[in-house]
Amino acid sequence: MSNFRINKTNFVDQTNRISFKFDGKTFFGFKGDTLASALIANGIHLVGRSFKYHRPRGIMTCGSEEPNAICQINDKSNLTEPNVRATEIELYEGLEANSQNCWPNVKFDIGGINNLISPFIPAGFYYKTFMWPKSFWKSVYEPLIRKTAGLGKSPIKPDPEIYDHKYVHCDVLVIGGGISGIISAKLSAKNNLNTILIDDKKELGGSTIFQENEIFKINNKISKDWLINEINEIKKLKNLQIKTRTSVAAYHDYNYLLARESLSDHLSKNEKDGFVRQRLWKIRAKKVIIATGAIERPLVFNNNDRPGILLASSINKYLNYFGVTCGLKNVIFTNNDSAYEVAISLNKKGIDVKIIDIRKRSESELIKETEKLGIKIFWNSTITSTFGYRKINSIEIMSLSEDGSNVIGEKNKISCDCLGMSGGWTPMVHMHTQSGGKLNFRETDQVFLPKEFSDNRISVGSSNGHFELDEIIKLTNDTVKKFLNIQETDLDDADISCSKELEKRNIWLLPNYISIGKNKSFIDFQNDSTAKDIKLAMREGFKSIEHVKRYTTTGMATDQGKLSNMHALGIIAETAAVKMGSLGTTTFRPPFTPLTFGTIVGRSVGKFFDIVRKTPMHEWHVKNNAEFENVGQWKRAWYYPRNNENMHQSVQRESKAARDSAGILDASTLGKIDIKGSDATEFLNRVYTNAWSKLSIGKCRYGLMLNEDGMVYDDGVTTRIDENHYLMTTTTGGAANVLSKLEDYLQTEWPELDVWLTSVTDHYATASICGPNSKKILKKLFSDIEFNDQNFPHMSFKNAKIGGIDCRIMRISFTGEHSYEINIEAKYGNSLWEKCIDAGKDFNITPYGTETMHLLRAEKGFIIVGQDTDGTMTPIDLQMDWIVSKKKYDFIGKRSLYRSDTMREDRKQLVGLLTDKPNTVLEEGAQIVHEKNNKPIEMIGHVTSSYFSPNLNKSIALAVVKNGRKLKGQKLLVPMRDQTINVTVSDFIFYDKNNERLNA
Amino acid sequence: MFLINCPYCGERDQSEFSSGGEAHIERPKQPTELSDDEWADFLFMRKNIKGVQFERWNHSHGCRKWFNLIRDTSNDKIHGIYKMGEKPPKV
Amino acid sequence: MLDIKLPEFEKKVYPDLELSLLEPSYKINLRGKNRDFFTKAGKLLSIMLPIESNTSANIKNINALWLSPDEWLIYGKDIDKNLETNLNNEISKLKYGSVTNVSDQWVIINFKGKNIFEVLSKGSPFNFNNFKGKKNVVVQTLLNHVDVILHHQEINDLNLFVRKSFSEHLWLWINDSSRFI
Amino acid sequence: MKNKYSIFSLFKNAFSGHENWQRAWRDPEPKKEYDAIIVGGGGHGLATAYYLAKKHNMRNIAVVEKGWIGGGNTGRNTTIIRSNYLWDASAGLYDHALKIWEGLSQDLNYNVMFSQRGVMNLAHNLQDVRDLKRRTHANRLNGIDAVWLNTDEVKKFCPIVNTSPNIRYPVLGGTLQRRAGTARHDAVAWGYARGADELGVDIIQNCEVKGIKRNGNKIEGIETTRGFIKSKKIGVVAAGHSSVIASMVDIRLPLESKPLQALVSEPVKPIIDTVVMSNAVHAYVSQSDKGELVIGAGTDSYVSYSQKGSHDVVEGTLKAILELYPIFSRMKMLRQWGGIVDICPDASPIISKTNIEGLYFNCGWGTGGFKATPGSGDLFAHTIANDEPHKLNAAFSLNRFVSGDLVDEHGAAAVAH
Repeated sequence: MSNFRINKTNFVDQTNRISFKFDGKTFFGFKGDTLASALIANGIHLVGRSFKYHRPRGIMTCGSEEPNAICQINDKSNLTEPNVRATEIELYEGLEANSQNCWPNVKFDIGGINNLISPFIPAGFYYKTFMWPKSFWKSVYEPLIRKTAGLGKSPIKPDPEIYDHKYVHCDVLVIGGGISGIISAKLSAKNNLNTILIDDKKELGGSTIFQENEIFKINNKISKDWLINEINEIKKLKNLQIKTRTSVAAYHDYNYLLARESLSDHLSKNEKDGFVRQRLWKIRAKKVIIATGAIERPLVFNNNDRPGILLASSINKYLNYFGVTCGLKNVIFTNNDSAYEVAISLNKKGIDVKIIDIRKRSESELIKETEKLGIKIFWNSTITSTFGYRKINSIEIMSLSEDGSNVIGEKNKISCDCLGMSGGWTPMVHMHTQSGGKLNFRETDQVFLPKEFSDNRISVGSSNGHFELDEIIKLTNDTVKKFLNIQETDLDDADISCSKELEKRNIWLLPNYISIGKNKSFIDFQNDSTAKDIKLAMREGFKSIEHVKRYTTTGMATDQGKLSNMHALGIIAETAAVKMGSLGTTTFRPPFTPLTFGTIVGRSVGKFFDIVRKTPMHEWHVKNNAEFENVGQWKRAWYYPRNNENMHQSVQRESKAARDSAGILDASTLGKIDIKGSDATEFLNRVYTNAWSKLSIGKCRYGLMLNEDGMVYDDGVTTRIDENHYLMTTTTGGAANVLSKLEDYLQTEWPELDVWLTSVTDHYATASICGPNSKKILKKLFSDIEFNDQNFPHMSFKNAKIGGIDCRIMRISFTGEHSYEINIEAKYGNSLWEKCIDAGKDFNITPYGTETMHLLRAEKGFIIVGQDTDGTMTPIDLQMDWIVSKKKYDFIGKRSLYRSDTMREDRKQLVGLLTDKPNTVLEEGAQIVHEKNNKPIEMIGHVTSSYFSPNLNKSIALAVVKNGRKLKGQKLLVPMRDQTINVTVSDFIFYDKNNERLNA
Repeated sequence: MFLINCPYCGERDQSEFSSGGEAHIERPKQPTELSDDEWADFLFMRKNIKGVQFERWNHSHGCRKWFNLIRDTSNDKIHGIYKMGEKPPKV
Repeated sequence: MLDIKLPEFEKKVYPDLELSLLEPSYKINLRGKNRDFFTKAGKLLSIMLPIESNTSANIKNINALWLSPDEWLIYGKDIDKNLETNLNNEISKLKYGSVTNVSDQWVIINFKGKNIFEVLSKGSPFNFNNFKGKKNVVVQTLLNHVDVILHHQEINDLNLFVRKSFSEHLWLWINDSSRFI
Repeated sequence: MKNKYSIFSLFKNAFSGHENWQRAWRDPEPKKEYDAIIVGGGGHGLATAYYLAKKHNMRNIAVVEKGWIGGGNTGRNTTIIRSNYLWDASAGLYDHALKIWEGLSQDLNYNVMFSQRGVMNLAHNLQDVRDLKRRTHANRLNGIDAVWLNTDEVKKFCPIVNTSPNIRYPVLGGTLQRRAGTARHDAVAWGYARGADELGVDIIQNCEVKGIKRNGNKIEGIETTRGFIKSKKIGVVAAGHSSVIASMVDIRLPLESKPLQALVSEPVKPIIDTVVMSNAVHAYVSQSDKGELVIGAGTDSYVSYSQKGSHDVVEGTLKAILELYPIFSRMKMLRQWGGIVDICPDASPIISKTNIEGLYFNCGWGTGGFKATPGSGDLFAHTIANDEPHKLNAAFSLNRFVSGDLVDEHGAAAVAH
């Protein structure tokens, strides 16, 4: 294989040979190569197939705008990645890359057939067909379409690598490490501003760093040498952070930017061990300087997509940066001066090159030098076709008519093995627009430019439309001075010499003697959309650029239209004969270049996906074989299986024990809010539905909290600790929301109230002991307290000490059993718990989890907010009229209870359900009907809670049923998929209606 | 992510705050005197302005104080911040 | 007797960073706004409560952190239990404000070393650029989506407060992040 | 008469280099007066016009759009279509739409690529299970196909879902509606536009409504950037901008317009051939015919018309995606965007008359409007033509906010989006 590495450069270490595989074949490159430069050095251009027509495609650029050279790397390993640009992969030992979207291989691809039938599959063809017969869509057509979907393959193994996040705050962020970025960063940092300079390449310098032409000089140094010197200087500045291999992905409001730093993608497997793969920088900058440069434009002509056709400037970079020539017989096709630098470079390295220029003539210095070197220039000419299947081998050129709308004269064939095209330059305004900046259109060279600068964001250099060296330096210097109000800089009187472009001519779609309908002038190379497609879309009435884009898929490929959007706009403008500036652009959406999911997520994967909250007794539960239930972010003991019981068996055992003797529950997760202040009582009157004024000190009361819409929001027991001191408990899930809701009312609606709220949820551990023997157990624990009903009645509390430690005992019950809750400082929670277990041994005290708690409270007909309510239940619906104070003038949600719908008598209401077969347990969520044969079938409610009660030895359920209050004793049906279950409406208190056990 | 200047703690990232919607919708002092329509108006109806809107924010992960904020909802620019009970500044 | 059970966070050392648990410690939440409140609190604590936002005051073993215009966190390794009782009697009982023991509501993790803010910056959007260089500064913010109070008492010596039930998770996260600063 | 789209017309045109295709719709100047004007050229608005013309024989009507048709939420959503809603009213509404979807391509002679690849909703905690089972039972009795899948069945139906019991919120099961799926969003707007245009409807783009003229309690027409247009009936289908239009007649609606974000990955070969939604671990994903993973993120909590959302929402969504699909860690986000969704307190839409004669509103679709497009258009057309709601949208009146008779789909088991 011929070697195209003809040149030694400082950027590629030709002593450090690296082997890699492409499509299974081993090649060699050097440290410093990209996959693309290494392939070209090996004479490989054909690297992929296009999305729609599967046309052979070659490397076209040297950067992130690459549309063709995208591959699957490290296929089949857990480090594989689809759609990676060969132009961005830094070569490392052992890299394996494969071309995509072709079968059996890139040289011979069956899909190529699409190219032959291309006349029948124009833009949007699928909207027009695949409709008959109807059934074929699902069975035949869509599967066919989906087969063609996609480029690379998704990984199928989990990702072993680590992604990191970091916030950073700076005074000035400079995006882009080219010449204007370097100038800006230096000015900023020297001005004592904490500055960050970001560039996506592995080193700074942009395209100037390999610019060798003597015409371009700064203070009498060739621009390249001058810049290298500057780079060395800024590296010494202490308040300048330089981040290379880092690309800014998104520019959000308030100067919040996201940048991906690539830390180990350039390393081989053994080198990268332990490294973070990528770090996402979350940057807050007081000011941002955008210096993202410009991208060269392709030209749009027939067969402009063959392997061996590149952007002219890329040929230059491969030559002078990587030391690789893309061809031995080159043709440069251009409409501007910049490509002449490429021709001169090639010529000076002794490589054959010709120039085709659509302009009529120009006399700039560059052109004079070109002519001096004897390089052949075809003026006023265009390419009408190119030839060569897997690589270009020749072109056909013709002259342009006066107005450029047509071709004239002889067809002239020129043989070549590489074609460089340059349609001018497009400033990278993505960051500017992402940040909300508007654009102006400049007619002379047809570019969109930042319209306005804000006081915390500017653009400089070619991203601001300055393409001549002297402009770039002078204007960057001036703009930055103004932006950061700097008085004088050493660039103020820099002496700059460069060539000036004198002539401009731009034709978005180059004319041809072959009708547009029949030629292939590509605009979006990856998505295969051509000038013809754009014209078709417009013919069909798609006028807006967004419509055309969506209809033809132009600009929607993985390069996000970096090379195609402007041409699409231009051709629309030319076709509709309107000013291009009037069309507006398509929106540039983040990210600037595709961003790995892993990078966006960072460390929040696996065990860090979400917070885990644990109670002080958590480890005890684990040691005692508990299964856990997720309740919000809490882990709660669900049940405690003994010698391989299933859940049902455990729950039956636990709930029996709780009723027969004693059970103990970890209730630490309940929300606890400490309420103090002289208006505490009034406050409770306003937030709860019931009245609190008469609650005496030392007593507890159950409260129900509504939303303003009248629907049940939360519930819990609140204890009056002292005259102006209450302890409120909330549901586990509701804790945070209740506190902030109450704070909201206090701060914004009732600022006159003297009330202080403090969360003590985590401060206390809570052990709840229930059952007929609970009293005996507490006696053992608290010998100094009298536990008789006179001294310590139900719904009251006492301060107590255990082992010298203060705690609070509430005699309250969620199970219907005689029961106590002990609150103690969390650090003693585990110890208290173990003491309770010891004290309870003789009474077979049984730890029970949330499932048993749910069963026990259901037997007793206590609701669980969120399970028996769903945001549509009022207290009346729950048959809790008793808790809604008629006397109180107002409380949260009261007014809503008196609306026409909330007052309806036949609303869904809480009832009990008993299955006719006592052993049949209803499914929670099952729907309830009167009559299942009417169509449509009327659903009158659903089962909210359902269990087999070991204490009643039958199945019980809570349900909400339309008009339920009036249906007691009635038979209803629960139609399941396989059977219909007969049920009878009952009272929803199944157990100990008269509270004998509570007061026992 | 916005940068919000908490009147108590200073400039902080948006993630420390939670939005409380349109400001200056006072809870009726005498709800029972209101017609169903008036109550529905208080409960549900919103200006939902495109443009300069007065809204409530809470520094929920900081000092937990509520305050008012003036924001142009068409471009999310913040034009002013003032404490609860204070008169809104001119914009 | 009841045994104390503290989170099992044994001291960890990373490059220029040392993490350790600062428990048990005494913590009291103070709320109030009127003059009597300030004078009483000042007298009993023998320091004026800091009124400048995001700052702290301290004397001997007692630290007072500003949390909001009407909320402070008082903490220290070995504070006399009577302090709470006195504050209660002189403030809560007399309705000048509220005094609440929150010793176990929060767990304190101490950070020492030059890399404190390198680690915190991985999970907190707060701008530490100025904070870094100051002592006796306080910030309430988020760290890996968890509410935290940060008390920078001395340069490169910081106490992090996290709610007890979150502490184990956050401790793991902090240690994970410290591996690759 | 438009030339019919078919494989034959494609062939015929191929030989003329596709230079003889007709416009899909005209670009008319607004007339002085119409019998009805639809404000908003999204899918819902165009569908409304189409059915007004087709089923109610109103031909002198116009759709006015301030930008380009289908440029709002129609072109920005994740194209999920399902009807497995909890409440009878919702189920009726969305299943009506689903039935129309099933024959839409043929009816419009435009392939909207309605793909019934199924939608699966996952349950991650015990309350999820209760809620989703409740919904499944209700669906079944309402004649809507929906089945409950246990964890193994979930795995079988979509093998790439991480059903390990060791993840933070393990998959405890899920529901599946097989008739549900996705469609090509742009095609829906374009298909309805082409169909309506053929029936004589004027589709007027770049025409922004600046004011609404009324005489007492009667509508007289709209002031637009292209002049005053007379009409006695105005149907507003302006999604995120509904409140803006309403304010022109001093109406306040129970709406908040919030940012909703979505994103797509780079295209890859087919890897997931259904739609999977999760509420507790908030993420939903499907794969487009082009191969892109289409991922819906959540809404922000604040009102905004900026069509941008906060990055935390995107980060949170991808977090959830990687929890459920760890293999996607090395996939890349290609494009991210935001829309403005108008959300009702009960997460149900409004298809309603107003107290102004001749003014109708169709809004409040929140995050889930796309799926309803055909049904919404059909029912709104009926409401406008008869000045009376159809029985299927009677429950979705503005009055429900006064009576309290809400259709609370998020209080109940509705899945966000």
